[in-house]
Amino acid sequence: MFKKLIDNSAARSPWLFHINAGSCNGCDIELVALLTPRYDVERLGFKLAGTPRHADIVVVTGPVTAQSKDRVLRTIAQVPDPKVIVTLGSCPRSCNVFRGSYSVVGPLDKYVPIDVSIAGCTPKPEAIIDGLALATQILKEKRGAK
Amino acid sequence: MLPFIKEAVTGLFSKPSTEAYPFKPVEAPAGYRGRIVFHADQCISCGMCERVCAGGAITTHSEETEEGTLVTRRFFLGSCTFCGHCAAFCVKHAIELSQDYHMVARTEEELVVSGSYLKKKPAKKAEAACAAPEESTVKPREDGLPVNDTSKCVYCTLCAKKCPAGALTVDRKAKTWVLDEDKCIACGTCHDVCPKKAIIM
Amino acid sequence: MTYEIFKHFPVLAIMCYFVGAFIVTLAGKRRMLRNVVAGAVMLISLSLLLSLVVPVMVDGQIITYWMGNWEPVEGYAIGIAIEVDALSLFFGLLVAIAVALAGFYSFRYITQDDANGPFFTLFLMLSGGVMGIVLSGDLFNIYVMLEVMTFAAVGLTAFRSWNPNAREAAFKYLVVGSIGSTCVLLGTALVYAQCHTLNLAQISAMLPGNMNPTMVFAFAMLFTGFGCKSFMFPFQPIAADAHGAAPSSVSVLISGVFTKTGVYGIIRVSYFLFRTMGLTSMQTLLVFIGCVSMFVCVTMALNQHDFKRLLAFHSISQIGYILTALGLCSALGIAGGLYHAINHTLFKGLLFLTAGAVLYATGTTYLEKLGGLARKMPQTAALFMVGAFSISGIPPFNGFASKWMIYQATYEKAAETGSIGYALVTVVCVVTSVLTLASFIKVGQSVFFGQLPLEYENVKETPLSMRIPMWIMAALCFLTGLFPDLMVEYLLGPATAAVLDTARYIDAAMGAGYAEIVANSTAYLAEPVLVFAGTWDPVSWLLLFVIVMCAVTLVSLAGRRSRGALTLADDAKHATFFGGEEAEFSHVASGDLFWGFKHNLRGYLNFMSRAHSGITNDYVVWGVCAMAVITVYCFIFM
Amino acid sequence: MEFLIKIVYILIFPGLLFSSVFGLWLAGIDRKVVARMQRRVGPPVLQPTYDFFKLLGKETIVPSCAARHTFLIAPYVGLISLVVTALFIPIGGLQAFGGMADMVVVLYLITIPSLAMIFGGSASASPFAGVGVSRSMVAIMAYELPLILVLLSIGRAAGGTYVTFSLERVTLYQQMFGSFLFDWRLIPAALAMLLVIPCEVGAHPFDVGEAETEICEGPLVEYSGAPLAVFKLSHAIKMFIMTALFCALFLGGISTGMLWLDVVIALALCSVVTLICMTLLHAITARLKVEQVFKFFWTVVSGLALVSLILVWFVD
Repeated sequence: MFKKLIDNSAARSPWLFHINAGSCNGCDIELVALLTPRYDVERLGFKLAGTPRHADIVVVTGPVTAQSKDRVLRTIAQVPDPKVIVTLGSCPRSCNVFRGSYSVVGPLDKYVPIDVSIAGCTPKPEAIIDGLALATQILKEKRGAK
Repeated sequence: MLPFIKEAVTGLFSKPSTEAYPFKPVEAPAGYRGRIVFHADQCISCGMCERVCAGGAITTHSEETEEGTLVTRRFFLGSCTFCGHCAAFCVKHAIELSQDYHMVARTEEELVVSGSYLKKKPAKKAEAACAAPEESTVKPREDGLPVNDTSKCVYCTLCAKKCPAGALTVDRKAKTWVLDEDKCIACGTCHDVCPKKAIIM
Repeated sequence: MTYEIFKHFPVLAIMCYFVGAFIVTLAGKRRMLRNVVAGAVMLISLSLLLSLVVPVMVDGQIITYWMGNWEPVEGYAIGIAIEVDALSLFFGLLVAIAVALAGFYSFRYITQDDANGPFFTLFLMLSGGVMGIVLSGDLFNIYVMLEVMTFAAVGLTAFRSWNPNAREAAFKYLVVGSIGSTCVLLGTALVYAQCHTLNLAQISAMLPGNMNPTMVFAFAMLFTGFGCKSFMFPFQPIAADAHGAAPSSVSVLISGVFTKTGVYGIIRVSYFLFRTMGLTSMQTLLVFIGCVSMFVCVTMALNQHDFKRLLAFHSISQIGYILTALGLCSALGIAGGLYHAINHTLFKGLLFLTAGAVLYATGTTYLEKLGGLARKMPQTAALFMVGAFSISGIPPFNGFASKWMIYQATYEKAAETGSIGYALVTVVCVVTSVLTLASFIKVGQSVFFGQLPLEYENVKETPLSMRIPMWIMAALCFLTGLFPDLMVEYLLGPATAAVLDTARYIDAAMGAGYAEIVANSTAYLAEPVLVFAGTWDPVSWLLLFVIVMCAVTLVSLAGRRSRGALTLADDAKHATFFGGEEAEFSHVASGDLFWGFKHNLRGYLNFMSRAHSGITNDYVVWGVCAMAVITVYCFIFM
Repeated sequence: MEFLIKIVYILIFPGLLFSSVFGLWLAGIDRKVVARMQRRVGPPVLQPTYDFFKLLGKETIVPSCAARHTFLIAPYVGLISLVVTALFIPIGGLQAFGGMADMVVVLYLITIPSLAMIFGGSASASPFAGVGVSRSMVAIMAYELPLILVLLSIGRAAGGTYVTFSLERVTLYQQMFGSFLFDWRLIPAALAMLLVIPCEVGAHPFDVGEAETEICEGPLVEYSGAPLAVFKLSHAIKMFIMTALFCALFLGGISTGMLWLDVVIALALCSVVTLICMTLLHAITARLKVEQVFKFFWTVVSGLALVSLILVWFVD
């Protein structure tokens, strides 16, 4: 019963941690837009956490630049299990227009498996909500697998 | 302080301005550039889309079959900036950016839009080509002005559009390619932009 | 009398130390022998005093011992008396405990210093001097012991003579300490000129009510002198220097014991000899000095960068509490002050010993250099936390119980006198307590927590022989806080009664009825009955604590099974979250903590820092000014 | 029997179970109403409860350079002392452990949770935690001065010619002579107390120590899983305790004669006080800087409390 309670709660309270891996800030702003009264993801229990230790879902934006690579990987590693990695926008998925730049060492899936990718440049907030909902579902699956 | 308190209290008793999104679908506004829709049957394989794509999201894969070349055009949304250049440059309007924004995927494959079409071998033309193999070879003109190789030309009109002097007139329907030699400045733009390399200089 | 045998104990307790001091010298370089002798001396003295608890504290006897059997003749005390009432025994016990624990700690601690020989001689001289002061019934004897104590303390301060700071501190100490000694000597001489006796009991029978300008001056001198020994404001900078430079076990004595003799002297002077404590002006003076001492020193402590200097300022801050409480002249105030005195000895001793442990392990007490030691020295860190919680008055440790009594006393005094000033005193006490907490969080953050600097990677926990005295002190901190009822019944109650009941003290020395005949007034300065407006009952509180702790442990154990074992690996996952380079050392420096506080009070703090210039001349001027101000104040208001 | 009653007090009624449930509920309505004030829908009222249980199920990571035991024990110490504090505060006249030295005990006990957070954060060896520790401590220093002034004013007002430190007497006095909130001399003190509550709880605009966006939640930066859950629970219980303390100090005069009704009324009042001093402030203010917090409390708030103390002292 206790386990079920925890599982149910986990589905209702996914906390996000947002890493900017050299993004142009477009996706970052759209992510923050989710907290505005218009989209208000807090009603679904989402919350932007200040530190990876509190997070369930890691949202990565930006192609992984050479400078940010170590920090991104370190930070992702610091998120306690179970965790879901979400890429927001095209950059972390494929480096997008930054591909081939001397300073870009992405995409992210070279280093860690990506659970959910949200395409768009930048994605519409509704699409992000969709993506996060999918991430929550994966979170639930991961909990079950554990 | 007081105006803020007033604002807060009125906010408390007014209707929230939140969209009920996941429970109630929301349409993207007109002009939104979302998921790419590829009408493969209209594609003339000019390859313009691929060339203008900034993110390198479009790839083409061709496969020779008995009936002709099976061309598969692949749009990887994970690398797309949704700038709409490909659609704008597509003369056949084979590419369209829809208003569908639900581009969420667990795997890479879910983010790929692709379409294939069969480019038939030009059977009749081949006979004609057999009849006069030598004539079809177009040689460059000596004065440096462009020449059109009609066997390669698909009459996409790009050369006419790009010509800085307005020396070219191309008619898709009539399949004509006319050069106004007086206006031509022999800049070579048409040669450079021709997707089929049909213009020889 | 069945207690005949106990008569000899106090003098033996004092002599033990002095005899021990000389025997230890004979032991020379034989460390074992030296330790055995010193240990035996300290234990004998402690047990002698403990055996006096039953007759003095429980049965209310006052033990009088005339040296050489020179008993009073025709109402004049001509011999030297050792007189032990509950107050003396209270301080005596405190001294003996602190000396024993600091001594046992020193056995190992001092091995780092090459010069072993003179340490225990001086250490035992200091202890003997302090013991002599608190048990003595003779004013001049007190002066002599004060000098013995001061010079031993100066010697010990300069013990690490390779350290220029230590030599400088010893010099300052010597100079400013002489002001105090001079004042006491002058006061003693004047009193002798007036009363023709040096016996405390007889003076306190004759003097009160017969005040003349000479005696007012004598009082001001004695008060300043003992105040100097307790390092009250404005004598506090010396304490900071001396404590910072002396070996830690000596700092325990200087802070926990030496300053208490000053407090003891002030009690004897103002409650017994002159009985001036009944005057409102006198109460105001003492409370004012106490408040200023506690606030100034705690803010200075927040500014320090050295562990031991910080502790030194806290000593004076806590002395401020004690003086404030004693200045209230109510039973609850006196009890609270005395309670805080014993608590201060315990928790400050503990803190100095942990500082010593840190110094022993790392070779420095400079806050900016240290960090993260809790991983290497977990026990020391735990002990530090006990000490820090005690001094900050976190329940259920002892600091809370005594501070609670002090708040209660100050606020009751405010209600009694209708003066809002005393209510503000309560406020100052509470704020000081919070600032104390803040400065110990600073120490915790800079020394025991945070990142471990690379050079301390190989630091080891202190040896067991050093940890045992610390654990005993920690246990005492806990127990004295846990059983305030027993403390009040067996220690504080009798001591408070002794402070207020001078007539018994006089009679015990001079023969029954003497007080009634000679003294002008033997009325109590305040009702010697402790009245609590509420009761602080930590035992049931502890019960709660244990029960809830058990429940939480059970829950967390139950939860742990599902979570799996906690792994501890040195990988990215277990690194601290930080955006910078991986190996970057990023410890928040102690000076930068509490920036928000320092920024707002920068005017005051800068002024204070400049005032503590470190120049001996300045400090002497401060001392002399204090003496002048107190004298003038006494002349105006007495 | 008495022991059993004590156990019930500790574990169920004002103790662990009740204060957790009620605290989480308060935290929930706080979040909900803030959202509504900002014209959002807001999370469900049970959201803090969900968060709590979710965190229980998460992995607990102890950073490799942390002082392990302090890091893990600290949250529980904080929780325990909060539960114990709950027993000392009269809720609608019901005080589990009355007649003790309540006010000063409460004053000190409510600093322990913050202290636990400070030591726990400090033990995690994170530089963010270091900054958070510093800021939390400055916040404690800031609110302690006005808080003691408020308590002294109340103690004087309730004591008549005498003074008292007993919350029980404060409640009794109010039941006889009416609530202190309606005593004009104590209105500044009540205002000061309303400002002290958010600072003590660590709510906007005084949450300098746990600022998520600037210093990654300060002392909590390295916490995950169950210890974090306990800290979140402590935060919720603290809301309950501080508002209950306010109700006991200023609104203790409501007495219907029926204990259970009194308790219900007191709890309703707690919620109202939460709404006023935390939710409303949260909705309309932004976070202050740490030195601004300190300055604000030592000048404005302390000034208010001091005015009350002087009025209580000199005006009958």
